[in-house]
Amino acid sequence: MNRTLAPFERRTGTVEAVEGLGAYRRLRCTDPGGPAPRPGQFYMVALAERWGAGDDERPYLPRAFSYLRWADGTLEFLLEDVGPGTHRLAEARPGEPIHLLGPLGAGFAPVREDRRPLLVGGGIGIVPLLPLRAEMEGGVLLGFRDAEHAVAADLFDDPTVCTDDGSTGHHGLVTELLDDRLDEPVEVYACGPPAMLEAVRLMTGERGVPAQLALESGMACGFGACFGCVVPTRDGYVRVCVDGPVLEAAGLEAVPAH
Amino acid sequence: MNRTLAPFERRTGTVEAVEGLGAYRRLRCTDPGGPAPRPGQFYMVALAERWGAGDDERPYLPRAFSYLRWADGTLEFLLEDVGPGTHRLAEARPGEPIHLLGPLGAGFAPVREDRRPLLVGGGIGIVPLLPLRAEMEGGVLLGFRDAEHAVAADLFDDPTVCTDDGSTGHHGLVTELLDDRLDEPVEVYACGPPAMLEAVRLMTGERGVPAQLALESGMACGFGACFGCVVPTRDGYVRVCVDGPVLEAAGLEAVPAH
Amino acid sequence: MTDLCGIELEHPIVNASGTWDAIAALRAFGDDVIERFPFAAFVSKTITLQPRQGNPPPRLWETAAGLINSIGLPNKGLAGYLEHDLPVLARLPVPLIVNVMGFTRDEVATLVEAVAERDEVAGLELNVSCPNVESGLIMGADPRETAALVERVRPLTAKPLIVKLTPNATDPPAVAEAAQAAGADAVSLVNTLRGMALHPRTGEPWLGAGTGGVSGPAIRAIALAQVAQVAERVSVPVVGMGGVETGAHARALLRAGATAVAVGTESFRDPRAGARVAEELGQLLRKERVSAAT
Amino acid sequence: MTDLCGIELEHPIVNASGTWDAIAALRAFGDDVIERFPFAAFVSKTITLQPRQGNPPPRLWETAAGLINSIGLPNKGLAGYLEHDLPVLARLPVPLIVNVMGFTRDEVATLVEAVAERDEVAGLELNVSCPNVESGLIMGADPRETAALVERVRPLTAKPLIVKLTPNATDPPAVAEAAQAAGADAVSLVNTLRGMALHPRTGEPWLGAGTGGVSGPAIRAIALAQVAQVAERVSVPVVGMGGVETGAHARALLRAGATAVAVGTESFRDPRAGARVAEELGQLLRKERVSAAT
Ligand SMILES: Cc1cc2nc3c(=O)[nH]c(=O)nc-3n(C[C@H](O)[C@H](O)[C@H](O)COP(=O)(O)OP(=O)(O)OC[C@H]3O[C@@H](n4cnc5c(N)ncnc54)[C@H](O)[C@@H]3O)c2cc1C
Ligand SMILES: Cc1cc2nc3c(=O)[nH]c(=O)nc-3n(C[C@H](O)[C@H](O)[C@H](O)COP(=O)(O)OP(=O)(O)OC[C@H]3O[C@@H](n4cnc5c(N)ncnc54)[C@H](O)[C@@H]3O)c2cc1C
Ligand SMILES: Cc1cc2nc3c(=O)[nH]c(=O)nc-3n(C[C@H](O)[C@H](O)[C@H](O)COP(=O)(O)O)c2cc1C
Ligand SMILES: Cc1cc2nc3c(=O)[nH]c(=O)nc-3n(C[C@H](O)[C@H](O)[C@H](O)COP(=O)(O)O)c2cc1C
Ligand code: FES
Ligand code: FES
Repeated sequence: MNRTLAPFERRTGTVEAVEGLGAYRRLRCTDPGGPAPRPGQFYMVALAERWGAGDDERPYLPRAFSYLRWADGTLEFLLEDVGPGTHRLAEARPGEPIHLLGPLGAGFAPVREDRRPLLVGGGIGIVPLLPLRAEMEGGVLLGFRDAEHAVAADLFDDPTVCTDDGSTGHHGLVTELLDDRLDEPVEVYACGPPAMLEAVRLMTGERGVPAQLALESGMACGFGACFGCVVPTRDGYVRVCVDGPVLEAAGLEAVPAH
Repeated sequence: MNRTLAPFERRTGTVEAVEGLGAYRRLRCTDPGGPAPRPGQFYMVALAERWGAGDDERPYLPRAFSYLRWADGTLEFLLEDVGPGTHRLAEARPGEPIHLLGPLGAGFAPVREDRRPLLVGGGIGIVPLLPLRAEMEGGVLLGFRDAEHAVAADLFDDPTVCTDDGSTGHHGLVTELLDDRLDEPVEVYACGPPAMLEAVRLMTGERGVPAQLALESGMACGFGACFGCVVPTRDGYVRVCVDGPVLEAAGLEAVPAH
Repeated sequence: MTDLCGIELEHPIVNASGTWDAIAALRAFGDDVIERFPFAAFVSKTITLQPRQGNPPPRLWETAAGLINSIGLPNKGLAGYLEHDLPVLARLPVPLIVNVMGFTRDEVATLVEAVAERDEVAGLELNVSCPNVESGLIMGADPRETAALVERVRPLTAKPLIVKLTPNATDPPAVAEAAQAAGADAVSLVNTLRGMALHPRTGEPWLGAGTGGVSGPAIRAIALAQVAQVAERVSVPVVGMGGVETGAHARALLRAGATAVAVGTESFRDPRAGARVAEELGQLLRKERVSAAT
Repeated sequence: MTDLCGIELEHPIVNASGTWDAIAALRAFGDDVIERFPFAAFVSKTITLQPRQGNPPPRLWETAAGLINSIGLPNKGLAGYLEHDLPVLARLPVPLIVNVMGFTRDEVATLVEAVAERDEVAGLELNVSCPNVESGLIMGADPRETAALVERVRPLTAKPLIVKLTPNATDPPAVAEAAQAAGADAVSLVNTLRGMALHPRTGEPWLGAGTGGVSGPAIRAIALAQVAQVAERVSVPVVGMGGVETGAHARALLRAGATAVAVGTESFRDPRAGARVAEELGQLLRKERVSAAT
């Protein structure tokens, strides 16, 4: 089963630590009474105080984050500071109350018969792959902008790493590494920026390789209430927060750029 | 002259310290390039970061504060936490950038011929009396809710203090102490809650004693732009921020409760 | 107990249409949703005669203290709703109010008739914030249009009809009066205010549909003014909404003349916001009664 | 250089009427106000035929990311303005646009005629956000009312006439079209949105006037949508305003079709906000030109 039900309650944990990890920030907080999530699930997160008053008086709504680690009573997130919400979280101080809703959505499905899992991550998209890796043996291909971002690869044991600028690991895109592996009997588990996921969708489609993509989408609620997070699939729009975030590549019309 | 012109610029100082003083908080900050204010003048103050996201997503506008002390390059304010703006300021951390506009408004006028100044303050309204006291000899009557608030009286040397609950000093209202002094040739300089100032206005009016009242009013701009801070006078509404905050009691129709 | 034009409510707090999907919530949270349902009534998202996919994404934009959405009323259509959703919603422990919208009066009539005859349905809310494709006028912005619509559907059911007003109108109180005169049992307001945002990089409209509707704290003061003005002019109950986050905000709408209060966007920040607001409101009202008594 | 229907502006940023009092600023800041004037034109606060005291206080309420005001157009009246204010405002280094409002068409005509004949005046802005005491209709909410007003005053002056639209209307683009057809040289929008707040303790309306107008970031997305819709429908220049705090916000309004942008409430937080916004806007436009060239 790839979906743990969330407690029907926005609960309040406490920030324990926020540290840098290369270009990213790692936030650890308590998760009082939260159940064990399944790899690929996510949480809606907001700080309880001073959530707002950033650029353009934002953030207002909570933000969605995959979990990096979960151990009884403690959650870890990895953040990339791209706007007022992630910026506020990146600045959180130990002791601050933090709102948590989750685990939400449908995570990764077990690997298909006679196939080996191949985990493919790009940038901050590596996050859901870490708990997944703990559950299944298989190759790990990680792509980053540069060496500073690639520091996060150290979270995995022996991943194959590449960077856009060649400052560390292979010089090139992770999808190039993936291309060489698609003749093997693999099932791809991918998460990363839209352009990368779209490339993975097309490549695996052509080569008839099954792929599960963990998508991102602008979210307001995270539990199916707003219908705001939809992506186009072969049977119409589906809500990434309840029907995903992990979706079969074969079912998607496209991975939207937003 | 009771009005120092403000630099035509919202300038940004740095919070140096915020500490408790009885029930109040004292905030010290740098005032880069700010001129020496006149007693009774005020500043529009806002923290440069995270100004907002308190109760009802406020504060949004800057807040008006009399200055407690000014010494070349350094400003001190005394704050009572009554809402989101004063709450945020009371929590300010040393090193935080702080927006300052001022000094604004018209301060206290010199004492009239053949009269001795008598300073009368209630609660947080004692603030503008401290710099005034440094400029003129004369009695100081201060009223507070209780002993915890009355701690702020220590800022003055030998004031006469009273509290509503008698927990320190005389038991009663400061206006009762004032009543005993109105046969003397005094000129009253008063600042405090509306009810107190209204009482002072009526008492001094009956006894023909001149009184200058430092008023408060909800303000948006502080420099005459919004017409929001008006109080009724014998010649119509006047803007507390540019025609006041210090106004002759004799000219007022009433001291509004808001 | 609150009586909303014949619908009995445990407390005055309901959900705003389109901001809470009980069926999706069951998938995310399980049966706790039924055991601890946060609202005194459930108002379904707007349903239309034909199924709708809704607007192309992106559908959301966060603005200062608010949200702009261009969801575009995706829904299974009348038949799909009656067959798939209604049986599930019937499990909820609260009265069910079904929100419907049509692009012609006949469409609305068909919807009202088909929905009202179902026993699971306690009342209907007419979403009149869309253009009448025949007249081109926004039904809910024009008193005559609104009156004509309500007159058309009023005879079709004895169940409570709530007309949901749009704030994008010159004179909402006049529209409310027209709705009442035509037989509406209650009015609800405000719907979202027309808003827009541009892509931070390209400068093109951000929302797939170009413009959307603003909700949340940003519209609270505007909603309160419209609720007060409408409540002053009509005698039927008013359901007030717009930016409600706390019991104090709900209290203000009740003071302004509302009988019930709907919580919308705040539920996106806290799925049980409705229960919290109801709890806070109850405490406020108790405090007031005490201090009034003493 | 920006050409606003014949009025030459150093840059596209002006002040919103009623949010900047140059005469009071001179008292607070001295002659620096003239030497470093923050706007490309000065738009005066609305003047009426007779002097007005304005509304009883309190006149201000801070709301989520915004302000509600019920100032009530206090002003010295036409004669007082011409005698006392105009000579001082003539000292400003920028074009002067005088905003006028009347309760009848004749009143507006008298104001327009008397103001337009003064050489110090570069243009006029008609505030039509008030009821016509004859028809009872909000002049600026009704296309016919607006047209009739503009037709009445258009012949009285060759100087630019800017019609300031109210957002509290069903169809602002229709009002803008009517104003253009009747001879308006430009339109400006948005004015404040009707809003309300209650006293936190008593629960009575907080504002002395009961209701007021909402401005600031809370209305930014609503203003952008209305400016875009109006600009699409008229060919005359549009002055866009509503919640502008930064150059990026001004840029969005220009993209939406505005020729100039007015800064209002943000000036209360920073008296030189106009200059800052103009500076930020200039940098953005330069950056865009560079990246377009390469
Ligand atoms: C299921 C899921 C899992 C995720 N996991 C992670 C994770 O593990 N780590 C992580 O760092 N991130 C993760 N994200 C992404 C994260 O949610 C976003 O980066 C975050 O919401 C950005 O919020 P912000 O306020 O920082 O920036 P915003 O400015 O809100 O968002 C940045 C982007 O959103 C758009 N944008 C800009 N302004 C607005 C606006 N006003 N309204 C709406 N959109 C706007 C722009 O495209 C901008 O580039 C995940 C997202 C999803 C859906
Ligand atoms: C000239 C002058 C000098 C001053 N000097 C000092 C000083 O030295 N020290 C000091 O502590 N204070 C001083 N004040 C008062 C200070 O400005 C106010 O206490 C402050 O603005 C309150 O802001 P807030 O956000 O903390 O609370 P708010 O909630 O903004 O204000 C508290 C009061 O304002 C009203 N109110 C509540 N909500 C709102 C709302 N949404 N919008 C508008 N009003 C609301 C209520 O009556 C409430 O009791 C001075 C005021 C003036 C005008
Ligand atoms: C994402 C979203 C979807 C909505 N969908 C509907 C809808 O389907 N039908 C309807 O009548 N109102 C709809 N609304 C409007 C809300 O019911 C409500 O009128 C509005 O959001 C104001 O309340 P709030 O500020 O508490 O959100 C929607 C609002 C939002 C934010
Ligand atoms: C305190 C205040 C006073 C105003 N007075 C006037 C006025 O006299 N005439 C007018 O046409 N608009 C007046 N306005 C409206 C502004 O000109 C502007 O249209 C509105 O505030 C939106 O812009 P903003 O969000 O940048 O403030 C006033 C606005 C405020 C906040
Ligand atoms: S985020 Fe609201 S439905 Fe998916
Ligand atoms: S505070 Fe704006 S005029 Fe006084």
